[in-house]
Amino acid sequence: MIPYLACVLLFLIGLYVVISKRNLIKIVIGFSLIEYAVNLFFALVGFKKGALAPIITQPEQVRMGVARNFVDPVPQALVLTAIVIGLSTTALMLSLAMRLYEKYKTFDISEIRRLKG
Amino acid sequence: MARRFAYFIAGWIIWLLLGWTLNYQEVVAGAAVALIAAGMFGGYLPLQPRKLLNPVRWFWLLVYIPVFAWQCLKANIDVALRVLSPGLNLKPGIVKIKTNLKSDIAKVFLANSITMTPGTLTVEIKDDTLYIHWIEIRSDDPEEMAKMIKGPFEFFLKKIFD
Amino acid sequence: MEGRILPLFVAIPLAGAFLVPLLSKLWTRFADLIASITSALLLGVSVYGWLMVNAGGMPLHYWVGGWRIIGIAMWFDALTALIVLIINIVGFCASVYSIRYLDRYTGGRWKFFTLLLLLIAGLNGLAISGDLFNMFVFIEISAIASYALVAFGTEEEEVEAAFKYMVLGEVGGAVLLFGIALIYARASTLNLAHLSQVLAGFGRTPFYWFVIATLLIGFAIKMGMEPFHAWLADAHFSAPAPISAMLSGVFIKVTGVYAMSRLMFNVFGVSRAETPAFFNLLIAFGAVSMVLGGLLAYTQNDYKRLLAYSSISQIGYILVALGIGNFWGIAGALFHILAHALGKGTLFLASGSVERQTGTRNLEQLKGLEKTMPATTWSHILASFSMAGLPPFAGFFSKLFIIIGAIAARMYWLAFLAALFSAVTLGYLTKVVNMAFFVKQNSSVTSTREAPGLMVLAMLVLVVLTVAVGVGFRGVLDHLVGPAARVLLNGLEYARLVLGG
Amino acid sequence: MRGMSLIVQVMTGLLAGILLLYGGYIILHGHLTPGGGFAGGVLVAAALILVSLAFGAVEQVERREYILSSIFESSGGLLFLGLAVAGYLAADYFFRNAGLFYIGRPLELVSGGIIPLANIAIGLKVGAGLFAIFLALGASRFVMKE
Repeated sequence: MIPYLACVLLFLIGLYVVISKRNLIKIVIGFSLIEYAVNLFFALVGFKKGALAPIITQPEQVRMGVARNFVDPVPQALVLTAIVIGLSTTALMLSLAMRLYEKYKTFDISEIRRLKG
Repeated sequence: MARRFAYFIAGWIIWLLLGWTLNYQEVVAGAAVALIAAGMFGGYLPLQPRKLLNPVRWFWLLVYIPVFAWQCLKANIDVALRVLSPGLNLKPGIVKIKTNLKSDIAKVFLANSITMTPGTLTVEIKDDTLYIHWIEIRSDDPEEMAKMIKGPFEFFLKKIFD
Repeated sequence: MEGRILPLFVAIPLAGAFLVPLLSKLWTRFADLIASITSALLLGVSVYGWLMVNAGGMPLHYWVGGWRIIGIAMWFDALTALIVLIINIVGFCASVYSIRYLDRYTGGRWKFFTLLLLLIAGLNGLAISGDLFNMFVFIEISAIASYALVAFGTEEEEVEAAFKYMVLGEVGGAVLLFGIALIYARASTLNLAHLSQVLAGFGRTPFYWFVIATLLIGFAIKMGMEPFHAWLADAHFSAPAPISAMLSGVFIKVTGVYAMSRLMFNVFGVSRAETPAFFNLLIAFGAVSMVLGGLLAYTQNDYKRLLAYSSISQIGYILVALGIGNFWGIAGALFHILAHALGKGTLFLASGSVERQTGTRNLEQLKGLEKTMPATTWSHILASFSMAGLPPFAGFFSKLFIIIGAIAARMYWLAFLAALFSAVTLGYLTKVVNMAFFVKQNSSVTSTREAPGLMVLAMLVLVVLTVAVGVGFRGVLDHLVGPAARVLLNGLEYARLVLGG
Repeated sequence: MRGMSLIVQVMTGLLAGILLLYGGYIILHGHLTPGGGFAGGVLVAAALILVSLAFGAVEQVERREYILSSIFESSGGLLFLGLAVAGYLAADYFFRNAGLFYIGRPLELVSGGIIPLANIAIGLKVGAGLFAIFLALGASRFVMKE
């Protein structure tokens, strides 16, 4: 139970950073925290106590179709996809932050207020 | 061209060591990937390939490893004593020393050896001058300082690379 | 097998998106050509799919890789047909429109079309996906493409709006992923049909409601529902006009409303009789969005910002109609999705034409465009009538159905509110007509020429469809919207069709 | 001097190719060991980024590299899509694997049908794409400023 709660805590920390910080880069970092929290949670979902990593190392395992005591590999595959998505969003966010810096010469979001409402 | 060829051979060997098999598929794939790697980055190899063929240099490299390990151990104990002893017997600062190594890679290996021994850290190399951050500057004489910091490294590196 | 066409919905736009950067190195105009051809092909495929579903009466299904239930499922029923048609009509018009519209920007043509095709690919993939995680992936693909497109002009405001939009949208995406993880933790399956059977076995536990709440927050952010509307106005306002049309007409409805209702109705099996709380929640938030969006739109003086707030208001209509929950309500919601995509698409394209020809979109500076830009003007006016719910346009029938549904469910105040805000919509849209298109004093900017032919063509296609949907509403109701509404009403019937077929 | 200090340059010259080789190893063994197209592609991109950071580049070279990497990225995507469509044309199934390509024996390098090919496509796309992101962000400009 504690690992799950830790994920939720990490999520909330990230949300706090995104909401309260004024620096664009810190917002991106906060967003990364949120993403890690969700990914970690998803990876934990597939965990089984005492199970092995789902990798086949011997040809015999394939031939005999031995169902070893593996952890669920599906969440790991999904988390990998989610990480790739997270990577691209982080890259895009950072490039937007850099563009904003070039335009306004500051990372402070309270000075970047061309848009109201 | 020679550099790329040397890089190709080295890359191929590394591939085979990684896979730890001599299956023909692995050998062919390794050759292909090593060819790409050598084609793209082999030109940056900072070594003269013919120096690689000299067995004397390899012998000195083998000797260098225990020497370096011994120096490293001594420096470790020295720093550990500083940490454990009460009071701060430190006198940190950046010093400038000269080296008579010629090739770039020798200079870089000297710099890295100095960095990896605790207590000293190479900040920058400019031509034949090394800038080093030292935990306790024990001398004022440049010659003596250089001798203390470089220890036996320079002698061996000259044999290996120059 | 009959589902053969389904992968094409993703494969065609993706192939286009990858070909554009390659071929536009040879000739920059290849980008325009590829985008138009792929979106036209997609439109053809979606019409074909709709005809097949309509003729056979049976949904199409497809298993990627042939791995049956453990693989990725694709699913094409009447609801999907409606959504896919909307996506591809607006997508086609947007890509044709963009060809001349992009003259405003220096370079980057291929980037724009790559991103537009990716956006279309993501939306199409989401519409046909029968797999929970795949839905998430396609939502994110389209979302990332839309963030980049909002920032396409790289002016201060555009980048800022994109950043704001991106932070909110990605938090929404993370919440959605969290909800999916929760579902997977309990059900250990991702196939929507299988999932609905497993979830039906659990009953209405607190866990069930917790997952629904989590997913609802995610979708609410994606669709710009009232408490989370902050990004929507800025993003729609800053994006290039065809992208505003895609975002407002398609994106928020597909990633928000469609994905939510597919999950809620067909997987979680909500229904008015069993879980009224959910429907009342939709009505509450929808009504707030409707009222606030409409009132905020009234106060705007910028052409596109006004339309953006209007979108929030119309999303409110759709949510209210879904919340009513009987056949007329849901049919009204789906009809309104169609009408709004066509109408608001036209309005945004018209705003783009005005901006391109005059260089401004401040309504107080514009005057007398009616003389020189008749096609744009009349597209705008007809689309406004449709949005405001005047007969015989598409918007009239959607609002009529919503009001019928509200009366049938004995929610008279809701019927009254919907009728009232039709009038408000008419108010702010005629304000635009008065200020921009007809002669008035104290303003200077006007245009000397009509927008280029391809841009006018894109607008006219949408306008003609608006009128056609309104005039032929019986046919649309019987063959397109009605079956789609029944898919949602039948709820868990979905699982039986997928797994039995 | 263009780029970073001598220490970084020499070590990069030694290691960049090996990094690329290791990326290739991960990509090609994606169906046998953990890792695959994405992880290996990241390593490939890391090698490219390392070289371009250490040695610096002039604007023109960067532009050429950017165009090249965008071409490679698109072709990686097209290759992946082509694999999917090959299955579609041959056996009616998108991403059909069985019976289309040589399946091979388990745990050999040439096995797994389209999966190694798909890994190569992904590796190409990710490697080129990440390098293009790096160039587009203009990170090397900051190093060159002094």
